[in-house]
Amino acid sequence: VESGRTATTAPAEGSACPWTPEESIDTTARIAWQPIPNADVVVKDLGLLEACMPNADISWVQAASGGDVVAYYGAGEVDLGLMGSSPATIASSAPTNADVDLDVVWIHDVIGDAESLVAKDPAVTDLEGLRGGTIAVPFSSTAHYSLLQALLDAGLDPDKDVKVINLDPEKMAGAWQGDQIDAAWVWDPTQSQLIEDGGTRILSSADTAEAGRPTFDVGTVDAEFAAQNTEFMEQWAKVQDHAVTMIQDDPQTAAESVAVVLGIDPEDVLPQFEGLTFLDAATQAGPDYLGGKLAEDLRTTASFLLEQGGIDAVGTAQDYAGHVDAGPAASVGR
Amino acid sequence: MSAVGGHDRGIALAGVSKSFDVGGESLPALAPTTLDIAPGEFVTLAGPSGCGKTTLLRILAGFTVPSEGTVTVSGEPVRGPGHERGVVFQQPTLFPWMSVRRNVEVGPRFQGVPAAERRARVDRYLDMVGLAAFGEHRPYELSGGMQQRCQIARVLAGDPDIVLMDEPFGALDALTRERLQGELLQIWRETGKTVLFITHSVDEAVYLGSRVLVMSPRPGRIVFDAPARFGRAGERVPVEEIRSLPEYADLTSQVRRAIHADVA
Amino acid sequence: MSAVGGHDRGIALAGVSKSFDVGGESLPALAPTTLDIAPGEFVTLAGPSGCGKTTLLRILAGFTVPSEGTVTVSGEPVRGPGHERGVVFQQPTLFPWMSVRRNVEVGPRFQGVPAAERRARVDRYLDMVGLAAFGEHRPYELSGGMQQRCQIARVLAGDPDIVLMDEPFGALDALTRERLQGELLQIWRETGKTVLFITHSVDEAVYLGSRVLVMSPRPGRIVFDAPARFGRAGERVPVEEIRSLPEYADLTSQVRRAIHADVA
Amino acid sequence: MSITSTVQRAPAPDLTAADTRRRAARRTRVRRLALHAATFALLLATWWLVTRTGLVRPLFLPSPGAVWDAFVRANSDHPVSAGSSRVVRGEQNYYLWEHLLASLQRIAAGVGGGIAVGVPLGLVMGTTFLGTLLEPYLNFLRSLPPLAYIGLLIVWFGIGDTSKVWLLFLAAFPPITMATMASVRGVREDQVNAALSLGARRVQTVWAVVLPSTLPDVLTGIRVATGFAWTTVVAAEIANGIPGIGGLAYLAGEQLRSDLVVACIFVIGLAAIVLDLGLKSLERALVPWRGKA
Amino acid sequence: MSITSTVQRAPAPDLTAADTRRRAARRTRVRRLALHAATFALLLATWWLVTRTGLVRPLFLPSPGAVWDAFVRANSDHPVSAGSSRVVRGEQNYYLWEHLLASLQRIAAGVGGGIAVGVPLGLVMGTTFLGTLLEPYLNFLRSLPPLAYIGLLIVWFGIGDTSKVWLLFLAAFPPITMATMASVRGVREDQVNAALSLGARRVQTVWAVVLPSTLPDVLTGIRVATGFAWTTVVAAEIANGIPGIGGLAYLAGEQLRSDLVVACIFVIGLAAIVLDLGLKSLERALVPWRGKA
Ligand SMILES: Nc1ncnc2c1ncn2[C@@H]1O[C@H](COP(=O)(O)OP(=O)(O)OP(=O)(O)O)[C@@H](O)[C@H]1O
Ligand SMILES: Nc1ncnc2c1ncn2[C@@H]1O[C@H](COP(=O)(O)OP(=O)(O)OP(=O)(O)O)[C@@H](O)[C@H]1O
Ligand SMILES: [Mg+2]
Ligand SMILES: [Mg+2]
Repeated sequence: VESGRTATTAPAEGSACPWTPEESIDTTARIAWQPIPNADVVVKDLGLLEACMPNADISWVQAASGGDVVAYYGAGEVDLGLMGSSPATIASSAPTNADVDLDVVWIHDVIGDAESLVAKDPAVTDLEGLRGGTIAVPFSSTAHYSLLQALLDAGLDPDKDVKVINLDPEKMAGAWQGDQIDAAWVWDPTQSQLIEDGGTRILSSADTAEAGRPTFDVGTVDAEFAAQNTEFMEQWAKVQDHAVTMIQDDPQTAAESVAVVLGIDPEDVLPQFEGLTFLDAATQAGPDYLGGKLAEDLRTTASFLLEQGGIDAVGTAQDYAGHVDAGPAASVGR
Repeated sequence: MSAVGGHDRGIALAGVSKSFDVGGESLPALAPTTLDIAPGEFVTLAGPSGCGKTTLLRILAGFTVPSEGTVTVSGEPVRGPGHERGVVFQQPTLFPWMSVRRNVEVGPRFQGVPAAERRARVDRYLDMVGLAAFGEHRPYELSGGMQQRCQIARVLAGDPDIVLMDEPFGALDALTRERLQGELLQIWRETGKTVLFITHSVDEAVYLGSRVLVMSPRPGRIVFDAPARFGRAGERVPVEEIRSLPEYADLTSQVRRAIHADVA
Repeated sequence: MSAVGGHDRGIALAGVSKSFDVGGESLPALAPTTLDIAPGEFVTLAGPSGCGKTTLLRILAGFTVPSEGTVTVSGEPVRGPGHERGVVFQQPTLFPWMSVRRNVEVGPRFQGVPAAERRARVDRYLDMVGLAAFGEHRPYELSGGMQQRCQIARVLAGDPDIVLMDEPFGALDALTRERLQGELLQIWRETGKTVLFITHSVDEAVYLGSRVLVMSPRPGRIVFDAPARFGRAGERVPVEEIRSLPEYADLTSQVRRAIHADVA
Repeated sequence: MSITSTVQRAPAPDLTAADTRRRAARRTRVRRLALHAATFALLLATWWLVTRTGLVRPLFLPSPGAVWDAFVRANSDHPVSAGSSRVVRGEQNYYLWEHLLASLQRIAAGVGGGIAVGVPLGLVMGTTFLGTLLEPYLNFLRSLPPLAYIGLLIVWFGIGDTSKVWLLFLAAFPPITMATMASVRGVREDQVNAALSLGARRVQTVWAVVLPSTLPDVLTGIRVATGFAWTTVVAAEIANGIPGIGGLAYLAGEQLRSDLVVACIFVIGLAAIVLDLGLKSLERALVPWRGKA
Repeated sequence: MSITSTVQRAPAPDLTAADTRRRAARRTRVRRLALHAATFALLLATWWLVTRTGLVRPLFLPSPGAVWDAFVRANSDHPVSAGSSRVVRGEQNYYLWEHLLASLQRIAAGVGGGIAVGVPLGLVMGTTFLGTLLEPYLNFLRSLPPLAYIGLLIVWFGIGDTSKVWLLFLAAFPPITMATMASVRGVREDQVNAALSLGARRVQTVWAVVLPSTLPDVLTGIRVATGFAWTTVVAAEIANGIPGIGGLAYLAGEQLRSDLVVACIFVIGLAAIVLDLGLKSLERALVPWRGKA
């Protein structure tokens, strides 16, 4: 059995390029993707990149975490990739920035209610109520970052006042049922599962974002690749933008694509869209995101990660600005 | 169970035969054999190499199931090995993970003999086979003949009613052999054990046996079956005198002729 | 290499001794022994069980390194086993993963003998030991005596210059034994191989050997060393006649006395 | 060796004429099959009952029916959801059997390499001084968690099949080497001596004596290694492992689709059973002397 | 058995008086140590060179110096980052050796359970009809990826040590069972026959014959199983695995801290080597007859 089969049995609606395909681009691009319900998997499912750049050689590499994607970059195995803002920060800071040179060129989504803190005891309504309890979270994820931020903001010491343990989402339901954990900061489908099992959402990444600690899923590209393939990057951003618009305008169809890739029911995808904020290219390119503030957010994240032992030093503001490139997003409107 | 003749206390083979499957073919090793051995008999068995002697012995021991026929010991059908039938294997089968002493002790231990008696028995039989100084050796540190002697001690220490011996003295020098022949005869005379003794030495067969059997070449049949009385007499009469008896020479040449008969 | 006497073509043991380590103690098995065997000699070796015969043979074979002394064969020091020294083990060491035929064929195969000759040799020796019908059997499907015969065929098929045999006929009936004795003598006479032959049968030692050795009990020393000529004469004179020669009886009783000497 | 059958085993082949024997053999086979079927049915019933009575939630142990549905779905073209016009092939664009086949190919390559390297290496290590020298490194290697070094493999061999096969190879070859090495130490010295006396060169004794007499243990080592390769297949296929039954199981687990996870587990387990049966019958055919000499 | 030493091995113990022998033994030991040291130094130098010349990026293979620093750091109280006033203990609030100890305890419990269950089960399966009946299920079990069933273990046994020990147990017991079962088939029938003729009951033959003669293979099985347990320790400790060297390695990997990952790998590997040396010397002491009979 050969790998990399992309053609689906029945071509989905909308899998044709919405504009005149760019035949001149013959880039070879290897794209790392993760099973997250956003426009990236819609692009992958509909084969839009392939359709819009028929002469480009595009392959999709599935990764299990943002850390994996960084490692793939380091190994020279991928050119573009999706990762959370935490791995993106690590990749932009010492010592990892010596091994990889990435630019953040896209914000696939701003994490809102998609990642949230679900408490088991209905009486618990805020973090204070979890004092002395056990909170599960997948370490080194955006959720981990959000949880620790929220704890600090609430004046709780993550090492003393609560017990924060590392647990993969798919193991949380079991620990939950066995009363082993009091709360979990997690994404879907586990989040919905826990809420269905009687949990209550007491905080979400939307709240931490409001408190100035936003988390994202970002699109990254190898800096050298981006420099050499500007046309490809522009086309890529255009396609991403198209998919974002599709989620906003025709969520039903987009959900079907996501469902196909994730192997779940389209009905379950729609609520997951709700928890994420999707930004069109123009918004992304603006000063609130790629155009300015994102670099600051990365730096904020970095100072936090320094305390957690993920990085060696926090770079200067320019360092992080140098790892953000609004160019492709800005080009979409033109 | 009711006594059918005297058979119910001895060994009875009825129409016992054995064929082996080799590469799909069935090769007869033992022709249908009927044989009764009364309790207390010392049966010696001779015959050409490969004629089925060991096969017969293994059937009695319960190691091999006959292709046909039934075997009973003391009226009970033989279903497998049992402690009332001790076996001296043709090729020494000692346990390399035990010392010589422990090897000899293993039978009494299985049977739950108290420690003191166990020790006494082991000492006695180790001494008898001349291995008293080798108790702490491992079997693979013994010479071939010593391994054979150790095996004999092991079986005798287990005190079985029936002793099945497959060329037990084959690897021994004449002197050791004669001494052990004497010891074995004395044990037999004192305890009344039933013995089946396979040997290639016609002289040994005639000298030891109270009954001498000869088997034909493969598939083995019993072609000669005669009583003898030299072993029992040996208690009072010196060995040399027995060997010079005319009956002795007579039986010896009869046995020799029986062995050679089918070959020639 | 220059000839030092005749030794450089035969076997020479100089001050060879062997002690085994058992439980930290060093037990002597072979006392310092000096022995020269000329090419073409048929040396028979007898001695009480456990006296060190096998140890001596294994040293010659290169399986065991002597504790002291040197062993040379054809002037070369012995450093390990070699195809010029074939060994018939005391306990049959056949390869269970090969058929009997393949077992016999394995020596010529190792030595790169062409297929046709290999086949001829195998047929000849299987026939000689009476196993022609058992070529497709596995070794564990043979009786004890048959395994021993297979081993003899295997060694002879390898055509070694020196044949080291450890009680090769021990598990054979008298008739088979006599036949194989004759065959072995004939091969020896025809090829002039050097033979070392361990046996517990004084008669066999005297009948076969061109030189008869006797060892003392452990630690073994050679206590008797005499020439004999009955094996060579056997070519023309019938066996019965040889056995009735007065010299034969004389040597036999000398050997017997030598074996018994240290014991009594 | 079987204690209870030391004696009972014999009659079947020897007792009577060929056809009686064959009939008896068929009878045992039928009886054994029946026993297997009964055990299996019992387990299935227990499973069904446990899920039916709600003792374990479907999230953790889905019902047999649900697993069967997932299995069928994964092997067919089906609409992405009831009523949807979008038809997809199996799961992740491959049928389940294609996922299985992809993993089987990797396992075959990994275990094959493990045999090709492990057996000679075990022989060399068991017979020469290289054993003492290399053994610590072998032990080091065989204790390393695949999750810890898969990154390095990806650097060296890319994220394609090569790095996965390497991972499976690194899982498979140490047990084979170990088994061979340990077994070489159990080869009877006199059998090697016999071969040498018959004119074998050292290398020939390996072919003629060491290999055949270590064969049973080596085969057991290969069976253990194959099992081990199966357990590693998910770890190997976490990263970019589609098609691949392990990769599929991982993705399904991430989405809490326990019915599909259990279906994958079953397929993995059944494939492993079949593979192992094959290896076992190979062993029986190749090593008839086991327990006899 | 060692081909080259069939003959050469003997002289050391037999050649001369006790002290010459002892001196010779010491000489071989010294020479062997030197060889080991040389090999190790060579590997270290290669590693250093490879990282120094930038052949492999530090992300995947950090330099020996960096690894040593991470090791020291993980074993001491140190500020959370250069210049910070916040001092933390080791990594994740435990020293590295505490992580190791925690994992060792779990492995001891898992492998101990594996021996306690695997050996008797292997004996029963090797000697009775239960073998044919249960073997498919054993094969099923031993092919299952831990990642696939750890969720169920958590449901049943929680996220504490119990579920981790169970996982390690499930990794360790199948190879032990397999090795025992395969070895039982190789027990010489006549040795069982001999024991039975001496009055042993079936159970006694197990103690007197089957166990001792399978001992070498069982020990090899235990060694293989311990190696498996080590490779599984990361998978076992992914969920709530602190303290635990596998859990630490996983977290460090997620944070892309390859120096700490490699330090953990080294500690795991060294611990495994030491453990295996112990098991091997146990084997040598318990099975002196290997290769002789
Ligand atoms: N396991 C077996 N499989 C096949 N054939 C066998 C088996 N055991 C014995 N035989 C055959 O049965 C015949 C008789 O063998 P048995 O061992 O009884 O002979 P024996 O009289 O004891 O000979 P020996 O004096 O040489 O020991 C032989 O031809 C042998 O080949
Ligand atoms: N591997 C060994 N370890 C310790 N002692 C041994 C070893 N091999 C032989 N011996 C001892 O050496 C002595 C001589 O043994 P050897 O096998 O040479 O005797 P043998 O003359 O061949 O006897 P037999 O006629 O019984 O075969 C014996 O006492 C034996 O216990
Ligand atoms: Mg026999
Ligand atoms: Mg001997």
